[in-house]
Amino acid sequence: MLELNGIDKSFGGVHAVRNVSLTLAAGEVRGLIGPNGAGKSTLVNLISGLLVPTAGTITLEGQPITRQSAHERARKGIARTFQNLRVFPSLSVEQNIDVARYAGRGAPLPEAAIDEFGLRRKLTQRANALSYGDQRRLEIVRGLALRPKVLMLDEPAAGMNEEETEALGRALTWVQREAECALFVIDHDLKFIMNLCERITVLDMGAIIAEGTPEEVTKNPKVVTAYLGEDAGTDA
Amino acid sequence: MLDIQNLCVSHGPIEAVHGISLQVGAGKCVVLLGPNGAGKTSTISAICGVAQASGRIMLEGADLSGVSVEDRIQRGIAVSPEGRRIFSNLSVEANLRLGGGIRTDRAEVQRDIERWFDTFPILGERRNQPGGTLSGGEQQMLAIARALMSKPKILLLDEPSLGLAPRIVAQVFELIAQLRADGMTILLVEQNARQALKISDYAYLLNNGRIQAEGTAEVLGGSKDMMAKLTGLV
Amino acid sequence: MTLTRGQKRGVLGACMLAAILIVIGVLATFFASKYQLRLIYSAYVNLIVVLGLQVFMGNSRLTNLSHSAFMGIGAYAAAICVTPVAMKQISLPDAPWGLNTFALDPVTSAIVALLITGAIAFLVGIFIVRMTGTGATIATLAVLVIVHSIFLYRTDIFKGNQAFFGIPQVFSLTSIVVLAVVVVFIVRGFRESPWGVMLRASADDETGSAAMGVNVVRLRLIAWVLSGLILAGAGIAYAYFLGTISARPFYFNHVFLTLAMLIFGGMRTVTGAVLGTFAISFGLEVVRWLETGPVIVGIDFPEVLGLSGVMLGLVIVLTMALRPVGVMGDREIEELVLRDK
Amino acid sequence: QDTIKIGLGVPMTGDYAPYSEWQGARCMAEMINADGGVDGKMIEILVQDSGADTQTAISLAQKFLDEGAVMLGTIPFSDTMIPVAQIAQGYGVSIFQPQSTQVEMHAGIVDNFFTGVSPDPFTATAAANYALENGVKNVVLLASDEGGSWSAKTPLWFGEVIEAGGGKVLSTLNFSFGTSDWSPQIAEMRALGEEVDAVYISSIMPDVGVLVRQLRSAGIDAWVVGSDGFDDPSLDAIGTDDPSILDKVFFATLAPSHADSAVVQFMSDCKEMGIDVPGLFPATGADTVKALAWAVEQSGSVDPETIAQTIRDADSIPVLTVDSISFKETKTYAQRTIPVIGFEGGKRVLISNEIPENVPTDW
Amino acid sequence: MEYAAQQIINALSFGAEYALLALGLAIVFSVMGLVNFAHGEVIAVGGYTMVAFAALVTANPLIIIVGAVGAAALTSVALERVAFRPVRYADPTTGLLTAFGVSIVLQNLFLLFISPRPIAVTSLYFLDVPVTLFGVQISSLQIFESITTVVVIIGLVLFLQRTTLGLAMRAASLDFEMVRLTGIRANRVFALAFLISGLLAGLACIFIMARRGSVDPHFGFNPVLKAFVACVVGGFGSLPGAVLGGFLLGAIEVGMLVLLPQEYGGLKDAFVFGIIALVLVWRPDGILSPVKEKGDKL
Ligand SMILES: Nc1ncnc2c1ncn2[C@@H]1O[C@H](COP(=O)(O)OP(=O)(O)OP(=O)(O)O)[C@@H](O)[C@H]1O
Ligand SMILES: Nc1ncnc2c1ncn2[C@@H]1O[C@H](COP(=O)(O)OP(=O)(O)OP(=O)(O)O)[C@@H](O)[C@H]1O
Ligand SMILES: [Mg+2]
Ligand SMILES: [Mg+2]
Repeated sequence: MLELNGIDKSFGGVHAVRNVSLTLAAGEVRGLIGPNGAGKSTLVNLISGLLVPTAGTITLEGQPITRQSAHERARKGIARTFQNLRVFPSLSVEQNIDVARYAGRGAPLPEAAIDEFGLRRKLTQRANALSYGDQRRLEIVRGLALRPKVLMLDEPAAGMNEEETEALGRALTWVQREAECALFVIDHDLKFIMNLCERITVLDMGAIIAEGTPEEVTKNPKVVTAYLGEDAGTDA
Repeated sequence: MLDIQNLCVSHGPIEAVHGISLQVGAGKCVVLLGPNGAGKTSTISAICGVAQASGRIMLEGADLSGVSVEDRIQRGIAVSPEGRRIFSNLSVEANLRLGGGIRTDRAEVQRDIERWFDTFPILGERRNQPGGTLSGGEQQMLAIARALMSKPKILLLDEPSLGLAPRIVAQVFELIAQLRADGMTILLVEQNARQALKISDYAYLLNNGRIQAEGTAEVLGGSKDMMAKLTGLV
Repeated sequence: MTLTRGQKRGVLGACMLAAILIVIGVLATFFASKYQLRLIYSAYVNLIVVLGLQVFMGNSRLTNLSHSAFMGIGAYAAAICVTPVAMKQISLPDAPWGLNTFALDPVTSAIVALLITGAIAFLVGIFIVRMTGTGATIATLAVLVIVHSIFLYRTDIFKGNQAFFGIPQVFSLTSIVVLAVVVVFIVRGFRESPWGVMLRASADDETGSAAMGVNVVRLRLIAWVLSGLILAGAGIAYAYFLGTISARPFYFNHVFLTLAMLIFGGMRTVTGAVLGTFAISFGLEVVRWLETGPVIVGIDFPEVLGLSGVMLGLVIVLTMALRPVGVMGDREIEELVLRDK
Repeated sequence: QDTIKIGLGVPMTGDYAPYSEWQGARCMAEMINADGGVDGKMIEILVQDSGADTQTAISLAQKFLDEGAVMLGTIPFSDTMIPVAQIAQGYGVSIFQPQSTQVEMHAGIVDNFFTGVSPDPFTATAAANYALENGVKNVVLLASDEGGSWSAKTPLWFGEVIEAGGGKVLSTLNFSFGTSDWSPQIAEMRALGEEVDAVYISSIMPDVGVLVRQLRSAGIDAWVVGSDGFDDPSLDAIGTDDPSILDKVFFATLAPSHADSAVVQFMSDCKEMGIDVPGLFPATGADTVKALAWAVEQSGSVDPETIAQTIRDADSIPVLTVDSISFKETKTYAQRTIPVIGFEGGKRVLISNEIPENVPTDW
Repeated sequence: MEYAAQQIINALSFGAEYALLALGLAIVFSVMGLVNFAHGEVIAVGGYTMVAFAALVTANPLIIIVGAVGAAALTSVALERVAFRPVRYADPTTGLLTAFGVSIVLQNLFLLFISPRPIAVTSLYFLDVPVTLFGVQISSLQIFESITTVVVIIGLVLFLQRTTLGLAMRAASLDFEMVRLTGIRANRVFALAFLISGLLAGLACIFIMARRGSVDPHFGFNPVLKAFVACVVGGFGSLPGAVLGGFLLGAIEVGMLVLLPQEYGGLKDAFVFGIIALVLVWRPDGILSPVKEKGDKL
């Protein structure tokens, strides 16, 4: 459904993404891992249109979207959350969600998701009064209000403890089942990623170094040296 | 070294921490654990003097109440704050220089900067890039290094492993262990309870702004019950 | 179509503000002296200006310094259309394009003026809305200076710093109150409309909103043109009441005065705009009276003429220092009355 | 009615504060009142600050009318004076503006209006006549749209009279108010390739002072000729070190304000009474009061229409700034002598003072 | 030829003055994101100090100059303390409006307590004498001003790049509290920025007074407007940007005066601002700040 073909991105001297090709099937849950600075967030920026690739093409359901602006892509069904939180602080939680509804295809309020992510009681609160975790959850619900075909999550579990991470994992599984959209998840919490994702892509120095099921990937020696470290797995 | 008695911290009308007491002995590494919103960051902010607080905070026997933020830093506190707070318009190198801004030994500062570039090579590669364009993890490394540039007596780390790849997480914990071995006093806030307990001497468990449990890392880490509480897997 | 919670509240809030505006108007009609009536009229004109300013500034949070220019464009356009031919032959003998050979009725003139101002706002807006921060501020400043220069330069059309006179005085306090009420509904309606909500989101976080599908540039342009139209309305109301205009009232002094009104009340809300306008209009009047050294409860105040300028500046400084979001902050009038459950 | 009220809703703050007539009016009123008033009636000056804002000025006018003012002053710009006059008309009251030289108020839009001075074409002509007498042939005009016809048209009228007298306008250059560096314009003048005999500008201090100095620095020894904008004490100051810098400067203005003029005498009298009247423009307010007092005395009436009619019909009305003025032939502006002021050894001297005959008529 | 050289020199000298003014704005902006519209009134304070010194104390121009620069610097620091400290953390719009307010207050105080009319000071005329350089006539003031601007910009750039305090100044604009958390005394950082800005205002005041020879309440408005435009065109917050913007503005102004046909002369300002607007359309953040790709980064 979403296809990346030979995507390249450099910022001045920094070659952040190198020749990445990747296909995401409808409804798939894909993990993206890799060392810090590997280019994961950059890749998400490129897909969501916040950055324009130096080379390569991106297609959504066969249509090229490489040259489209971020808001056009969002309307076509590409939603995302941010590594550094970006809720709209002066709007209420409900209005935060409304923004995506209005801008997208006028979808109704995603009532079920609001309940699933525990935001029902906070709808009238201003977004900047929410705790960090709730802001993260709001970003996800907001993304869902776009009725996306693919939802990209940039480190959704960062700063959450194990219990919260598990709850998040359950909620995301629910999303995948109910919302019928593909998920593209970045995180450094391997346990979380492994439980959630069917397939995992590993990025290092901007290039894909491995792709496969969680088991395949964790056994890949390249991944071990670049990402996990020699004594990996003991904690995860 | 650091002795906190009956500390309350508020954000405007909301009180986040309700009278906690904790001690960090010289050369010790103490970890502060707890779920989101427990009041860990608020405690760190109060120690630095950037949050509205009551109660007593003593550093090396001297009361810090009424002491300005800058003076607290001059007295040997350094912090790697939540959210990293990199100076996004300054280069990586300038961020480090500013971290050592209160030092007067300029040549030594430059040498320390190079030392950090050896420890985190990716930072060295990005040394002239604006801090704001670094990836999340790179910024985290920079924040830790920047805090250490001032050669503090006591280091406050607020979730240093946040957003780091497992390999770097391991490296950061090694670094903390190394610092402790070199005699630095450390107050660590972590979500990654297991690893944090491994390198700490003592731990406090914070919840809803109150201390729920405390003890040596061995005791706390060893107890199955406690572990469950810590990681929230009850 | 069902209204969201915010929109229902918006209707309520707009009704409350409208009621206040009408009550002030009615009270004025019965109790105010002629002199006070004039002051109140000019407060209502400024109110429409401030509301026009709020539509753009409050929702997009870009500082606009060109609003008085658009007010001027509306005023001149209407004036040129509506002034009787005989009068124009005296005042604009050299007008090009046969501008002094026709006259329209006031309503048609107003519509023409709105169309012209809207078109100009649209053309200028295409450039402005792509900028951010201080760049946008300077660009609006440039618009102000350019429009003013043209007013001054084309004396054959605008009479420059001389008076453009002979405009039929067809407006009364009633007309301006009605206009202000309509504008309040438009402005509050915009704020709570999908466009308004999305625009406010983009002001909070441009990148974030773009990733949520918000076309920031288009929304800003809509708000900008709407703002231009409202400002033109204010200009028309100004011209139709005074009968004489010139380039002078549409320049820096007026820009700063109305800006002060908006920020004092709080630019993020419509209530703030209304409150700010009336508070500053009324406050300056009080100061002007105190300047003359009146006797209040037996105390003879000294005469200190010329204080109002200082006071205006102080109000701005103090508002910014004590409450940078203005008196109302993010709260609309109905939120003062209703409580969240 | 026991007092005669004059309402002055005038700019005490803002851009036009320097021109405001209220201090002079107030001082003159006190002088008259100290002498027992007019037919036993006191003159009361109602003053309030209009800033530079037209709407405020209009509502102040309304207020003063309701309080029974028989004469009004307001912001000296036609965009304010016209609506104020229109309102005042309903009360039979007239505006008396003691210093506004712009021409458009005399086009017949309103007739309950007096200005105590002659319009700009008169000052331009008086200056041009003196220039011609001194053999000026080639002139450069500096014009700006910013000050209305005063700064835009006055130079052209000057040029018209010069050309009628056999001279030539070499060039018309533009300027903005607030110019503190005239180098570009001066470079233009030098590039003309012809000797410039005089430069005419209708602008304000300190801009014109800078112009004089920079012209001299650049070695251009032309006459610098101007209008009432030159009439500020800070012009004299540029000759502090070297008075000769002012030798070839002269201007036509509202009224003589050299050392032993009536205006200067008046200012020092006021100072003794504890009222500060800082310059010619503020002093002109005395004319309003004197003209009004005279009309009340003549007609024995305080009815505003009678007062206006008396002023309009008089052959000669005594005022402060000149011996007398008359509106009989001119209706809305005063027929009066136009002083031309020059400098000798850095001191102001009155070099001519007559009513010019050859004034252009295209206004 | 000589005419062209003359006008080019004029453009450069206009530019040098605008650059000097713009630097005073840029230094404060780069520290606290504040567009200090009251900079003009700081310059005016310098001017009035000259008046007071010349009238009451001495005719010695050196003392008058030192007095004026000192007064401007003090005023600037005092304004930071009284008016701008409360809006330190605020967004640029809040700061801009505060500065407008301060500027209105000061102008009206001058008007009320000093005089609405210009007051002359001629003590500095001696700085402004004609000089002929390679057959082109210029004013000594133009030379002094250009040299001052060059020295100032080099000094400032070195200061901001090389010293810790300079780094802290740049960092403070984004995260003031974090600067404090590095132990650097933030109040000092701000006071220093305003002090430098005040000194620059004082220097600008000397040149303006040497040329104009008088001061009035609205003295500062034009210069600060020009400085503001120059800063934005060059790239706000960037010192080299301020200088470049100043020179560009000078060139545009002189160019329009010279090139516009006389009958369009009245539209000079319109053209100047029109060009400025076009520059901004091309480079929304100023010439020296090319549009950067930020992605999701801050
Ligand atoms: N706007 C930018 N300008 C310059 N360099 C950038 C920019 N954005 C990212 N980079 C660089 O590109 C590299 C990839 O950054 P990216 O944010 O994609 O990393 P990441 O894989 O998300 O890392 P992390 O896990 O630490 O968040 C980094 O080294 C970063 O410094
Ligand atoms: N600036 C603020 N304004 C209002 N409330 C705040 C603010 N900062 C924190 N709080 C509240 O104070 C409480 C404690 O917050 P704190 O940030 O100290 O928690 P924490 O333990 O660091 O959590 P986390 O693991 O999410 O970082 C929370 O309920 C939070 O909502
Ligand atoms: Mg990332
Ligand atoms: Mg925290």
